[in-house]
Amino acid sequence: MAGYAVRRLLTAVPLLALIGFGAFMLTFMIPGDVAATIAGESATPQRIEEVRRQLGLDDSALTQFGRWAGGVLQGDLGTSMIHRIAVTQMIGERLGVTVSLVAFGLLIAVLVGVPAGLVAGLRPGRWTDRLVTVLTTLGLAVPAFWLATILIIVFAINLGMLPATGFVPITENPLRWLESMILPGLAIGAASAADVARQSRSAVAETVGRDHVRTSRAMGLRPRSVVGRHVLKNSGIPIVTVASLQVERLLGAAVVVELMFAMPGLGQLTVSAVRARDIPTIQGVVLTIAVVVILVNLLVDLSYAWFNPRLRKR
Amino acid sequence: MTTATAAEPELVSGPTAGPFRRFTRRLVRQPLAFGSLLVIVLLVITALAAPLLAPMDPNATDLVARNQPPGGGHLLGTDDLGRDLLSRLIYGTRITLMAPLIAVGVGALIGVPAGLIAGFWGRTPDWLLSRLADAMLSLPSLVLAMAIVAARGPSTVNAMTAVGLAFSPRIFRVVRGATMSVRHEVFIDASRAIGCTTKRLIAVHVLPNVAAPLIVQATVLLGFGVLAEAGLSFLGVGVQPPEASWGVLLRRGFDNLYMAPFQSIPSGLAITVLILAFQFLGDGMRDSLGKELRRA
Amino acid sequence: MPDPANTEPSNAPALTIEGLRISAATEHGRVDVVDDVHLTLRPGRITGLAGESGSGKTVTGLAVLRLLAEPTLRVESGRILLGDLDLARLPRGELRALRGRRVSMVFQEPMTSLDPAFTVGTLIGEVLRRHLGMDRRAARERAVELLDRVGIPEPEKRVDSFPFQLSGGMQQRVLIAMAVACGPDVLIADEPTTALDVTVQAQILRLLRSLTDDGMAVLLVTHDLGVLAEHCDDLVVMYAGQVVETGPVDDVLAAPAHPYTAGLLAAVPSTARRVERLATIPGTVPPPHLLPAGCRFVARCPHAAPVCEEPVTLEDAGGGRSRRCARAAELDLEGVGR
Amino acid sequence: MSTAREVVLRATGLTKRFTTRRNVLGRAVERLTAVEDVSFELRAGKTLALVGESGSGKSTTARLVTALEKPDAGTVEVCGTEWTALGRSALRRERRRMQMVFQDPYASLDPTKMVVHTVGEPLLVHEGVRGQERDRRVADLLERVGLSARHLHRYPYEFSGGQRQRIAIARALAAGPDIIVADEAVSALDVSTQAQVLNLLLDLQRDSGLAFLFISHDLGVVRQVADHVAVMHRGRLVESGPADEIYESPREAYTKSLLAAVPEVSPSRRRERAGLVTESSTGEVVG
Amino acid sequence: MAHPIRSALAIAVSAALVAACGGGGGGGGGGGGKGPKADGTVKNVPLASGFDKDGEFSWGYTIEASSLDPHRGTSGFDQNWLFPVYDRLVYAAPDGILKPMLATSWEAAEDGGSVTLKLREGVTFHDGTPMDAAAVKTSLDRARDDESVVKSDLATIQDVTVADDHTVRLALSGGAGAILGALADRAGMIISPAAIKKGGLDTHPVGAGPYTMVDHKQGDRVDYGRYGRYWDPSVQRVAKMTFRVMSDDQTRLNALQAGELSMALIRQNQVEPAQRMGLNVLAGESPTFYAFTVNNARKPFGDRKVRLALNLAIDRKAIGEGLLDGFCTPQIQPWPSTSWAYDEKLGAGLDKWPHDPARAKKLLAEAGYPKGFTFTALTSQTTGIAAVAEAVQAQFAKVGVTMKIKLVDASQKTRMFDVEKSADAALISYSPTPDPQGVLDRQLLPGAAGNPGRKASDEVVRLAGEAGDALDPDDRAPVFHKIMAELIDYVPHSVPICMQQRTEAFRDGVSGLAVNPAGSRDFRGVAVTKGG
Repeated sequence: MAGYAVRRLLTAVPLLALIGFGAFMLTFMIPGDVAATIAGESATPQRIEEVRRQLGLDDSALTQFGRWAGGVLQGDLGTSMIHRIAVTQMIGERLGVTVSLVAFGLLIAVLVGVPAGLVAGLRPGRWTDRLVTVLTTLGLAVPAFWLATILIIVFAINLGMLPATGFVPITENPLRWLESMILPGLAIGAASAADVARQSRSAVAETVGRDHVRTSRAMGLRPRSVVGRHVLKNSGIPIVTVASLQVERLLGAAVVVELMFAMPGLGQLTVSAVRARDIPTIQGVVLTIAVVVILVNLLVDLSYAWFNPRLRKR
Repeated sequence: MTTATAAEPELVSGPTAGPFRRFTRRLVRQPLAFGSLLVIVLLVITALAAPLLAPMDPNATDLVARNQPPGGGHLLGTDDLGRDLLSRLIYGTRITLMAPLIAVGVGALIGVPAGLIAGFWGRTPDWLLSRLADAMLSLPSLVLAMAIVAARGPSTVNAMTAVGLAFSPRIFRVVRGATMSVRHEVFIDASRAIGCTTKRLIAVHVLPNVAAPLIVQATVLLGFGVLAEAGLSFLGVGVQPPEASWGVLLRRGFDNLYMAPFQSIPSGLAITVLILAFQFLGDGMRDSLGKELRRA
Repeated sequence: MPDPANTEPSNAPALTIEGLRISAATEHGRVDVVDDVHLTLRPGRITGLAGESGSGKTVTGLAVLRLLAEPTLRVESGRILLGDLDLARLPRGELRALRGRRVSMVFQEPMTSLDPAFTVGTLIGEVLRRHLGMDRRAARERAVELLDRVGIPEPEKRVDSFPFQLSGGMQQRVLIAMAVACGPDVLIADEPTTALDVTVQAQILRLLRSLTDDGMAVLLVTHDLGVLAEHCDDLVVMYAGQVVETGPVDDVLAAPAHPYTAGLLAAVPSTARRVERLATIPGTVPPPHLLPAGCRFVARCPHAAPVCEEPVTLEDAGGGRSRRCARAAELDLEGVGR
Repeated sequence: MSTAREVVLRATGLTKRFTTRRNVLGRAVERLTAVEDVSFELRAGKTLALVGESGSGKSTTARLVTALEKPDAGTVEVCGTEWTALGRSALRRERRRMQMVFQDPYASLDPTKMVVHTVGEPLLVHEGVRGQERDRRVADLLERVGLSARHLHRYPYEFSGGQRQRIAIARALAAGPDIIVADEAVSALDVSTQAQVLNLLLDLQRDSGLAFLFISHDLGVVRQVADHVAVMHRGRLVESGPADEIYESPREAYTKSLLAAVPEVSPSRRRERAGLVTESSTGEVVG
Repeated sequence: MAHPIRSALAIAVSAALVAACGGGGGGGGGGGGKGPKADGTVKNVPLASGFDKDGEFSWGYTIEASSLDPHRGTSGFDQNWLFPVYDRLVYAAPDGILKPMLATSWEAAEDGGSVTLKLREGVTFHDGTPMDAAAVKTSLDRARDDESVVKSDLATIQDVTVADDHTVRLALSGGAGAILGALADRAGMIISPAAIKKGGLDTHPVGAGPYTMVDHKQGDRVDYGRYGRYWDPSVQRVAKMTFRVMSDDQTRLNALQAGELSMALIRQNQVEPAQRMGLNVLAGESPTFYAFTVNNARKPFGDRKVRLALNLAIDRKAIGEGLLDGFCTPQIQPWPSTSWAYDEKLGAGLDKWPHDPARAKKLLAEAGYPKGFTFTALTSQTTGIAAVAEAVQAQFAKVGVTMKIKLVDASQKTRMFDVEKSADAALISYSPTPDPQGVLDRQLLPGAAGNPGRKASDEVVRLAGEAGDALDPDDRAPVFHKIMAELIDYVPHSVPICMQQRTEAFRDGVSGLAVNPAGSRDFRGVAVTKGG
């Protein structure tokens, strides 16, 4: 098992390099560069050229990438050209927001999606199944910004139960953190809950038909343990896989939800960094997201072994 | 010379129809899928005949008659520049239908061959392509879109090509999984024993058996494509004014939510119906592929 | 080897099936797949249920424990008596308490019938704790004893291994251990050895025999006439959803009363000598939606006569034998000899 | 067609090992020997049966002979050409000489293809036959296996197990082979259908002098088709010889225990065979 | 189970309706263009009597501070975040007149070659160091060094000399009046010398203003606390202030309604809904204006007839009063009516450049474009400007001119339009400078960044030099009027469309507010009554 984890981590290193290089080249292709923003609106073209030279933006793409990669190897992600603050610090401040948002969204996706999928999958074709199918399709159809506003208007403004904007770090005040997470979590989690429900439904429907579930029913086990132990554990792998896929979707949706709830997260940072062509910040964010995605995928793969002992004993 | 011909029970009279005709006959019998097919065909007609159907010029502004409620001269009211919302919705059908098709098309163009190769050969090509897919998935699609659009100019086609790139890892994974399960089927060995070339094996035997899961994933992604286009247009990377897609209408209507709350309803409903249609059509197609595929 | 003298059933039947009819929803609408089935299982005896695929033998087996896939398959009429309880009418909760406790079942594909995600000990323990309320430690001890009882070497070690670490034969033994864990009165074995090798098959069937010696009644569903001949006490032959012949094994084999039984016996390729041409039963089994009104074997029966066009019932012929053939009395069918 | 009595298939010293565990770096550390030094000959118009339990290596041997797997050692010679030495495209051309029929009728036919395409594939691949010409020749082939032209434009799901196996046989005949490798070809069928298909195979052999390599675990079936029998156990060839000799007076203990375990329908035959075992009874190996 | 499609539609409709009625009192009744002057908005809010001494004031703004270092921040809007912490030498009061702050008085030498400033006594920075002439010199020199973003604002200062402990003399190469305006903005923010030496000014500002920075979360908020030893306690009417970044217009209204903000910037088209929600709206002239700018070095735009034709094709009234609900005053002068440079006689000037499509077509024909021509204009994505661009696009279409719009972000516009000069035109929202001179330096003069074509009328260039020298606004006003007349005749490359009104929404209980003519937000003296 450990060997498998080590091997996966070793493969992560070239992957990160590939992603870093890919992101750098992509941003490089976008015309307009950070010098124009740094020099300020009133700057004359000469001033902008001067800034370009200072920042070394005239060098070839490869040399700039080399410089950046060199820094990364020593653990220094460089400083943001716009805010002149270390990228690591900027990401550090905002990572908490996006991680809690994605975690909350994932929690809702799993807590709502899996049971819905279970109910639908256990009795395919029945009305419960059709209801879940329609709701999941709607969940996938409603854009995040629409759902966010409806939630704000109903719960924050009219009922005043939950805050309409803002983020309170969990370290500061866990209760207020929870309150500030509910609405954005729902807004971001809905589409993911729909996707998880859809996939769990087909996974459960397939598992229910398997021979060993019939055996456990033939042995007179109560439905609770037949479903809870035998059906769920064997449909674990597809459900966990779809849950891990949600991380990428949630990171994407975070941009809109952070905007609607005025939460300073990585989503917002990405948009403003890309607009200002602040390359070190973009690279920092891309690498952070990549590390999160790779770790999640690794955890998911390791969980496969728990679900299917055959993988563990290989 | 031949053995005694066994008394066969009379099979279905006449040769069974070609695959396509039987597929459509089954599809038509499912109300939900057939309804969705009708909706989509209707939309395609609307897109093609937009100039005839639209009551006014979609881009004609009337800054006096801004944010009009439905009724009066404008069936669905006007937007913040006084343009007739019904006409813009009708003209918007073109981009709204074209965008997801391009995205899924590009995604399939990359994802399907890669998935077939990774699924059929396995080992190093599979390992390499899977890691590449992981890398693609972790690149924020926003950076991807802006880079491509910046390099080749902002337009719906370029923006949706970027979305297609972001879709390709998802299609790759589905095709790879399906190919892997088909590769171990006995009829593959049978054809290999006959002397088929690998190319023919994949094209003639693997691809058709991979079609079912691929179609379902494609229709799901079509739904996502509609939303992705709206998101990118909002960031200025997608469709350029004065044209508009439903997504743009929804987002613009939404920004006027407090001014004119009814403005985002028509485009919102239209998008929801379109996505529902894609989803149910996908489910219907999967179910109507029939027994001959489900065995595989 | 069954004791030929013990033909008369001395004690009360463990399980009786009377007039069972089961329908299935198919492309051609709802049709009967099992019709007018009568069956009696006696303690300490193995009853063989023979028939080709599509004859309804497996569906009959599943019906006893009401494991039929509800919406598609449905018991239309008939009674399944376990002592004085009619399993067909029992409320779901009570039936569930009986499954694995008084009536158990084992299946054909041992490889897929055990949950791959749990150890063998846990699987057996689960049945014990559900029905006998044992705590975890006692259940594990009992599981080790059961594994030993079904002939698995080093049971203390094997109790913690996973199904995929065992051979097909071993997995079938675990299934049997689970099934007999609570000492049920009746065990239904649906093609238990079909997926196993000949040598392993013989061992499993001997194990079933030893379990009947403790008083359990076994219904052995199989299409392999060799297995039936060698390991069963009584024989029930089904064709196209109906019972066509019953009786003690040796009597039926020696002098089959129904042409289908005779045809089957002739078609079995024997290892004795090579024949010029194998005897076959021409044609195929009629599908459920195209069943003839009269005898369902008429299209393929060499002795068919006009009388066979009329509906025919399962008549008792004494000596524990019965058959569903209008011309049974006048036919003298060739068996396989004592 | 090759002349009678000439050796059409010769396997010498076939060996195949599979890797069961790899260490952290991916190097193989644990290997399982599936087939060890197996050699045999098959003459034109004759049937050689490979018998053994599951895991005995008989199916792997079949895949080695038909070049679906590469052997670690040993050679396969078909009608004088050494297949194990051929390049990919040369091998593909030679394949028409030896065709296969598989066990599971439901899995060996491509569900998305009509019968006419499946059976016609060898004609297309080797002779480029298409359209009307193909339809006609496929119809003839279907007649030869007891089906009819009505079945040309049907899909596999519309047929019973027995009918599908006939279609598989028609496909095997299409390329005009000298040898047909039948890997458990009738094991999945009911007794009556099994008998019909076996009779078909025997007729085909008598009419066109086909040689059969018949792989099966069912000793009853083998008795009815085999001229020669080779018994395999744990990857090795335990005993081989004419069918009557193997059945009447088996030499090896394993062969005897195999024969003893076969459930016999007739009581008399059973008593006869029981005698065989008591002479040299073997310890009961728990399978 | 009702037919799935019907039930799905029902759900979608009800969801949207909830949004509608929830959105403040019933849908419908939007209403087309209204009268020019919105009713119910106020220009200022006099100080309420019983304001809460320990109250908290929170404000929602759209753009985060690029840096809290006045001399390094790249964004032209950083000053809003810096006013509470940094006192300037002088400050622009609501009535537009520069008032004493750290400098109590100032006078220019006869020949205009220098200005002497008297400094307030007894003032200390937040880190305790005293504020004296030496500190001012250190700060001004830093504002003029090569790395400083505001270097060009102080270009005319040759040298800064300390006359005595509380007097500083600035040697100038001319434009005494303009320099005072600059000292009211970021260039004039005096930073504690000790803090400059210590560094970290990007995130830890140390000034002499009424509030110290208590906490700063990049891209989210800045919290300010009252500075105990400030020289004018009367303006420190709230104990704590919080400025928050909310770039989405919708979110700011939601926050106001939910009571999480006391005040917030809103778009012109949000004024009416804000009032419907029971919020008050502060609206007043600001020097920010929407402008249509071309590169007059590129082919068709070099010809004055073409520039005039395009000018006449633009319907400023329809955009100002129609599209922007009357919160953008249609006019041709590039400075607001509240500014002393505004020529009252000329007024809006719509008679000089009226909306006359027929004449525009005739002019285009004369210039050789009977069937019009096609060109591409850049504009940014923020909702405000994009809508104006589309309106102008439609108006040009009426005279046969096809304007393609390319949505780009700010840095790309600067690169393509100003540096590479690869774009034909741009629709911009010109950001304010405290002094009208800024419009000339940054937009209209040949050397200006906003003039890629590098061409302007020589007369305007001459007058611009003269306008900068005088110190007293009354002397500079007539020169600006002459410049405006010349611009009308020459038809410059950049023409205003309408002068935006600054619109802010605030809850009841907030008082002591006024619209700042310089267009920025100085909440000096804001107060909040209890329960506000």
